[in-house]
Amino acid sequence: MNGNTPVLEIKGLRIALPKGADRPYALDGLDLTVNPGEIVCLVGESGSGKSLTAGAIMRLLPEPHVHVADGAIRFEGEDLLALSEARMKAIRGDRIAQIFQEPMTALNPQKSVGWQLDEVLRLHTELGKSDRKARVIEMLERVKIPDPASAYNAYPHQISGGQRQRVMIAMALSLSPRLIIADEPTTALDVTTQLEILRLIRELQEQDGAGVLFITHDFGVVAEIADKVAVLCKGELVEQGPAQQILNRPQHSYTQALIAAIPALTPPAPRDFTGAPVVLEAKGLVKTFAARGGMFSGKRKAVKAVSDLSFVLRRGETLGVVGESGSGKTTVSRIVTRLLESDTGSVTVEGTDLLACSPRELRRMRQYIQMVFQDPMASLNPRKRVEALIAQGPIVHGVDPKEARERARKLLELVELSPAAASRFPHEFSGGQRQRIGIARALAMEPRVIVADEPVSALDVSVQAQVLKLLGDLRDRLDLSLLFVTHDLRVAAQLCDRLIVMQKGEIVETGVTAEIFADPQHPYTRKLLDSIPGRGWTPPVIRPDAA
Amino acid sequence: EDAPKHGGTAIIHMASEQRALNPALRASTGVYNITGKIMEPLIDKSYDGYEPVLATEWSTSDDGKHITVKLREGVKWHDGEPFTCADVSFSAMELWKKLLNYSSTLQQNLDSVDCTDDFTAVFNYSKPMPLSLFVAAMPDLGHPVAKHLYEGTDILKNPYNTAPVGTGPFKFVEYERGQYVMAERNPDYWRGEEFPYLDRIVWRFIRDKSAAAAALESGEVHESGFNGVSMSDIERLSKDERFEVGTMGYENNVAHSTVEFNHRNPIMADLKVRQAMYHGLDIDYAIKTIMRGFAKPGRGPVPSAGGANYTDQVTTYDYDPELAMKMLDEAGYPVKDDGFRFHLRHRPAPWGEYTQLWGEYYAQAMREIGIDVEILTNDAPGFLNGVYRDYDFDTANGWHQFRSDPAVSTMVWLRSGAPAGTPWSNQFGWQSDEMDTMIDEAQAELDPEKRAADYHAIQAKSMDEIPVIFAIEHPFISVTSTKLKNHHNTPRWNSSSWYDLWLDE
Amino acid sequence: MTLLTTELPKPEPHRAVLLWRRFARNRAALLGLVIFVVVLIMAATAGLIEPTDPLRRAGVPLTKPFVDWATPLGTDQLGRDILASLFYGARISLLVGVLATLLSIGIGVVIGAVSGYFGGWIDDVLMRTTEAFQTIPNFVLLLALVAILGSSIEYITVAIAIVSWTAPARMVRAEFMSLRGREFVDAARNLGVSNTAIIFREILPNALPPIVVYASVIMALSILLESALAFLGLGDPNHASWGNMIGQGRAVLRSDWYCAAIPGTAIILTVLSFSLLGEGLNDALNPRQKK
Amino acid sequence: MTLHLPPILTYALRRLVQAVPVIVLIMIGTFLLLKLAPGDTVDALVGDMGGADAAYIARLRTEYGLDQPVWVQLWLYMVKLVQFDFGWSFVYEESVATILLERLGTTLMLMATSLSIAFTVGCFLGAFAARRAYSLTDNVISTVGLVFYATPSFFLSLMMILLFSVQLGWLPVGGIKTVAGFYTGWDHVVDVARHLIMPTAALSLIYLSFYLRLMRASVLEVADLDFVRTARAKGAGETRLMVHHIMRNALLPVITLLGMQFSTVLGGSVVVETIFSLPGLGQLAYQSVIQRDMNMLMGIIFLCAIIVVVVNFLTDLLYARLDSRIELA
Ligand SMILES: Nc1ncnc2c1ncn2[C@@H]1O[C@H](COP(=O)(O)OP(=O)(O)OP(=O)(O)O)[C@@H](O)[C@H]1O
Ligand SMILES: Nc1ncnc2c1ncn2[C@@H]1O[C@H](COP(=O)(O)OP(=O)(O)OP(=O)(O)O)[C@@H](O)[C@H]1O
Ligand SMILES: [Mg+2]
Ligand SMILES: [Mg+2]
Repeated sequence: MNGNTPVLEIKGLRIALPKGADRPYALDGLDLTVNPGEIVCLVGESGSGKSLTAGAIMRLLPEPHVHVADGAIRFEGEDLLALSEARMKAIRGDRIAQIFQEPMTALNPQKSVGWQLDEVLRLHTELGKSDRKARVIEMLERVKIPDPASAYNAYPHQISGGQRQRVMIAMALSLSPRLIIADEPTTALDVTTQLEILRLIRELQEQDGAGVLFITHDFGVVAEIADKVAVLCKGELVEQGPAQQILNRPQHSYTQALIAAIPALTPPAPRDFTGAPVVLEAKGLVKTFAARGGMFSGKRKAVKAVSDLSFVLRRGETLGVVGESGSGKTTVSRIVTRLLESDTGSVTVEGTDLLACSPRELRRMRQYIQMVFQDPMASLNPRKRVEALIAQGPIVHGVDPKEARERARKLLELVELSPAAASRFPHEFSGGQRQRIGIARALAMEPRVIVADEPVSALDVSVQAQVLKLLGDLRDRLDLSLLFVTHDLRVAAQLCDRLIVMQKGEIVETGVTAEIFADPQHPYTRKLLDSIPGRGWTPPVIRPDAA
Repeated sequence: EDAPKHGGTAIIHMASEQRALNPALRASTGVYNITGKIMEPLIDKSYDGYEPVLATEWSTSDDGKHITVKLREGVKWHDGEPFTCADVSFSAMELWKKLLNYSSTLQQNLDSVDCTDDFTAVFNYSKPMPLSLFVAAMPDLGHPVAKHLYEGTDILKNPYNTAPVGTGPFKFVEYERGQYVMAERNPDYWRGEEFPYLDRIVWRFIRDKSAAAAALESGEVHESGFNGVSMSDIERLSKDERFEVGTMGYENNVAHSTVEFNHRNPIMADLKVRQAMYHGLDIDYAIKTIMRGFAKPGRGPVPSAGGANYTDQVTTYDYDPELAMKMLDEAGYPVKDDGFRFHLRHRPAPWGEYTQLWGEYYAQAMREIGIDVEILTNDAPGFLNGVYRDYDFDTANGWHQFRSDPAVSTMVWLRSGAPAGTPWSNQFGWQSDEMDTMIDEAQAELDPEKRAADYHAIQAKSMDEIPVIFAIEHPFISVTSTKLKNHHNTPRWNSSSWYDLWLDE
Repeated sequence: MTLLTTELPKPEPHRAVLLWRRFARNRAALLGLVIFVVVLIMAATAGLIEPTDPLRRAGVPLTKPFVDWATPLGTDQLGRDILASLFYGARISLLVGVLATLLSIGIGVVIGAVSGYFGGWIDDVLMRTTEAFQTIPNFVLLLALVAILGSSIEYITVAIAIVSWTAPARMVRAEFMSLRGREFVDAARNLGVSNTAIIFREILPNALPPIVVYASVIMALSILLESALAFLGLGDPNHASWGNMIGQGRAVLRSDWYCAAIPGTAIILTVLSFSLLGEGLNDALNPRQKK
Repeated sequence: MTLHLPPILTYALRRLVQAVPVIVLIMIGTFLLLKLAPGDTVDALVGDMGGADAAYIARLRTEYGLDQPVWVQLWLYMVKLVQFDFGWSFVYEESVATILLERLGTTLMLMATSLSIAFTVGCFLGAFAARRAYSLTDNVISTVGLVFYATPSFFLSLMMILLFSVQLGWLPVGGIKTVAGFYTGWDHVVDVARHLIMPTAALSLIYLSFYLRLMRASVLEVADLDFVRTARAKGAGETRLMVHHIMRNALLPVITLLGMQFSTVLGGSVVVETIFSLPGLGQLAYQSVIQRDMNMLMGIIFLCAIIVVVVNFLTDLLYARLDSRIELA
């Protein structure tokens, strides 16, 4: 193979969207080159056209609604757009392979891991059955799956998320493709797993010398893995260049703004709350879920989601709860707001034990402790207008409906939304705007405590930054206390005064954020901190006038 | 006509399934239709009069309290045991008197049956029993069972009730419930080697009338009796030369289509209203459309097939809606603001297509003369309860079969005193001591001529006072494949033994 | 270019407009709508252009269609005008369909909602009851109910509702089980909204689309059930219903086929229209199956 | 104490225990329901016979125990039922169990064949239509399916009889076998099959569209899932996608409904059995209702409940076989 021909060369690619879409072209004039042995990161916010680019290369766009309108895609010099479908089928999976974002859904739940890996070989090679099996096992070994022989027979649901993503990678790499397209392959994974997977991709790619088109929205990941970066904004390529250059000296204002929005890993200066009154005190919370067994087994293995958890939250303070997926963070937040009944323990707010309240008392108490949810779309009733959503709480608590609606409009202003938003439905907003509606709804109750469960994890970085800033501002202005649940340590670092680090339902470490970041005590905390993608890279401070 | 051929299987359509196959336990045409070929009565009816079957002679004592019946000798049950007087005596006392519907009333005064010898039975009554009534009842209510199979058993649960053993020309073979009953030739039949002609008879249960018509047309069944297919198909098939369609053979099974009044309702108790309603019914139209012409207007409780007991010298009510409305006005029921004189709740009997149509026609006709009729549809138990037990109706319609003698059939419509819940009885709240006396006298009258005169009087009175409207009398209709020969040659042919039926195939 | 997206995206067209667009994409559904509208018009105009009483004798019995212009579609066995019956029948069929559907959906929604929302023993009890109802063959249960209540059109409607509520109940329960875990429900609970309000104001409106689609199924089934009852002679003869017309027309099927065929076609078309409408609604209300 | 049964047995046991209250509920409900209806079996019998006198009627009622209070009747019935005694049918003059056994075969045969045909053909056509979603083919398939669904079953059955029996003379009008045909062995099988063709076809055609629509929707949904995209990216062709990836996943929700359908089809077969004179449970149930044949109806409902439990259990097993996410261990 000629080392000089790029594996992938995209020229003036333009992808048309159906009529009535928000813009005529999902992608407008993309130029991109991926050379052998090179990892090119395609970065951009949600909806910028990253996935469609991948689809266009694989020729798997949902045609005819979305189709390539113009441009050329050359794979090792061959024009992919001109190939017959049969030819294309032969190339897919063999010479171009793709890794998808969601390892849970990207594998067929009804077929064993081995079968699905085997399928690639069956489709593209003439190998016999036993040869194929040997190859599959070998691949599973390469992606470092423990006990490949038993993984061969396992079904996707029987292995962990990280392992599933390894299987996807094994599948993509089993025929040593020249081009690997990875569409957000680590977004759905825990930080610790993410790092392992990123390393694995890098390692395998170096061995085979393939070109990688790596799609991500996370500059941390870019810093971790990219050789070259291309930045997309609403379908337009705004900037392209070597990773170091883009990361540290972004030229385009959009890139600059994106990078500026990334939370720095330096926690705020510690504030002192020792004198402040305690607004919420949790004591001895325990929650055990009777996990459902298999259909016929009848076995019920209990999962201890939270065991003996206690903490206090003081007026004006932000307490972060961090930990890996499944460590019990959400469970804590739901117990504290009594959306979930805890097994034992107490949560004292305003001198009353929330967990011991009668349903009637509880409804009264709810005004003191409010929540902001993770998914801004899912947490807003799609059938209700914004005004009604915000005014609902106060109305339930006896405020005159007219007045409540009046107040709702004021709150919209407070969260920086135009009052025109009041009469719209949630789906008519962008993600960040929806989350602000969610915040307004919580604020409408004039609570003492706001519990926020991953309030920004579903948002783009730039939007994330705005929402975090808004939350911080409101906290300070209204003297609120915040219980802030997140898996993202960058986010935690930006907002939290103190942290609780959770692992498997238990607190492994707690303390002032800055101290934990500077000197983590528990090995688990250390591992978490080490796994933050791009931790070695400090986003450059971009002067405001550059924007 | 050709000489009869031996052999072949006749397949007969049955529209409903009676399940019990013992005519000594259940008096019903559905039962006779099958078991008539397997079990025989003492006496049957032919177009020439009463015909000896298992009985050869009958006579009565002067006081009418002892009836002597000579039995046929040399008759064998299908299991080979001889038929004797013991069987008759046992059947009469244990089944006919105790267990057989209708017969229990008839035989309520039967004290004992003595066997003077193996082939002479003497029926002893405590009150006079007219011989003509006894004889007229025998074809339907005079089937003996084999004593040796029933004695000492729980008669109602005896397995032979659904696997009958008789003396008839055909022996029971099998009963596939919901499908068919099969019987085969009895080689030892008492009428001699010659009979019967057929090898086999199969009764097929086909509930759906359209499917039954289709089965006739496709040659899957040979005969459908008792209006087993819809009137329109009957009319259609009557023009098809593969079939013979007619009312022959049902002279003993004539039915009346009735309109019944609940006399507890003061409006219905008003004779003038009833007369007006009679005038409002276009009987000829109904005969033409609903019955397709296979019927006659009714003339009271005895149908024209009732022989000497019948008369047409009675009051009749012509179709005259103007007159009807005038009479209703006079009776004090003028048309009110809602456009009606009064409202009636009507229960049509769920006995199939034509009682339903009748009900609807009745409602339609009443509306023409300003009476609003709401039809309440129910299934059979619901209907019987609503009419005969709860009296929850204003009018009803249905039909009632005439069983060769008025005393054992239609008189119950006029005689008062039946306990609540007795279907097909005078449960309409109409009570006339005079009528009761007339009925009782007619029943006990031993002289046939006087008896006939009594019934003529009853008929006339019922047409004057109209306790119920015997609107139409209609025999049943059969559709028969022309391949069947010697069919419908007795007045109760479907219930008879068919020993002379043959198949030309 | 600013990253601060405070300005609102341009408002979307009204929901109804969107629904209509999605609905209209399905040509079969449009056909369904057209038939449905025709039936509606027939039901609405019954009695206007036709004689007032469809049960009245209007002409010579069994007049064939297109022979006598007083009775354009002919007459049945009792001389009743088939066209008039057809129009009135549309009214009865729709009435039975709509009322039975509303009733059964009503029962189904309450039971399914309570069961799905509360779960636990309430769910157990209600679901066992639902299963019990489902285990009895629905048509047999219908017959038993009609045997008890009698065959008046009101009771038939109620009986049809009683045998039809289980499927919507299960569906509503499934919807509620998935919706009750959604964050907006937590949000409402967190605001102190009462259970009743959560069930009926928060969750139910979101669970409605599949219910609406299913309503078309029940509607279709109701009409078929009514006609099957009439076939067995258990219809209400006080009203001209299509079922009754077929039930009686069947007796003259071989000689005067139009008596059954005309109402039969009406039933087929109407039921078809409901089903097609349902498909269209499904496409419109369930944007996941887009295109 | 813990019992160590094979998991499938434990599961079966658990299902059985769950089914008991449902069945008890059904039995009591049915009993009381039928008691609410006007008239009893004696009325029905007398109606069938064409009348009887008062003494006869009263004697029958005593004989059948119908003169006792409802609760006593119910109690006596339940006591017998616990001993698996279904009682005596006064209408059929036969023990209920005997009659049920006679009818069960026909019904199971009819249901099993119609449901399997409706299921397989429906699923196949549904998948086929989904692959061409919104095309003319799809519209035609779906609409034709719906037309059959929209046709009242009696209408469809009668039309079939007219066409195939009367006009063409190809198939027998009704019944389960040629009476007095005395076929044995293979001929008997052929004969029965010929009799079942039309009723089976009628039932299948009606229920076909149900599966067709479900499968179509299910395939459309599955075809949108990520793993199908993965398979495409592997280079799998459309046929392979359909056979190996979409079908099995799309079948799952359809299968769950299979168990549920049984009692619906049994209800639907009332009419079809009546028209084709098939001695099945559907017709028997209808007759039992209008005859107020309490013991018989209770027996049928009990049997039906058992069948539904068993069928549901089997579909669960099938589901578990097909869905690898459900573990038998
Ligand atoms: N099948 C489709 N039909 C219509 N529009 C589509 C379709 N797929 C994508 N789009 C539109 O095309 C644009 C780009 O989509 P794409 O999926 O490429 O975004 P992305 O950059 O991958 O975003 P994300 O980070 O959220 O995955 C979006 O505006 C999207 O709404
Ligand atoms: N309703 C439930 N039933 C059974 N187990 C549950 C339930 N909810 C949570 N769990 C289990 O409890 C544990 C903690 O879950 P939790 O949702 O609190 O984790 P988390 O830290 O919020 O994770 P993530 O970052 O993925 O949101 C997990 O093992 C989870 O599987
Ligand atoms: Mg994407
Ligand atoms: Mg969580």
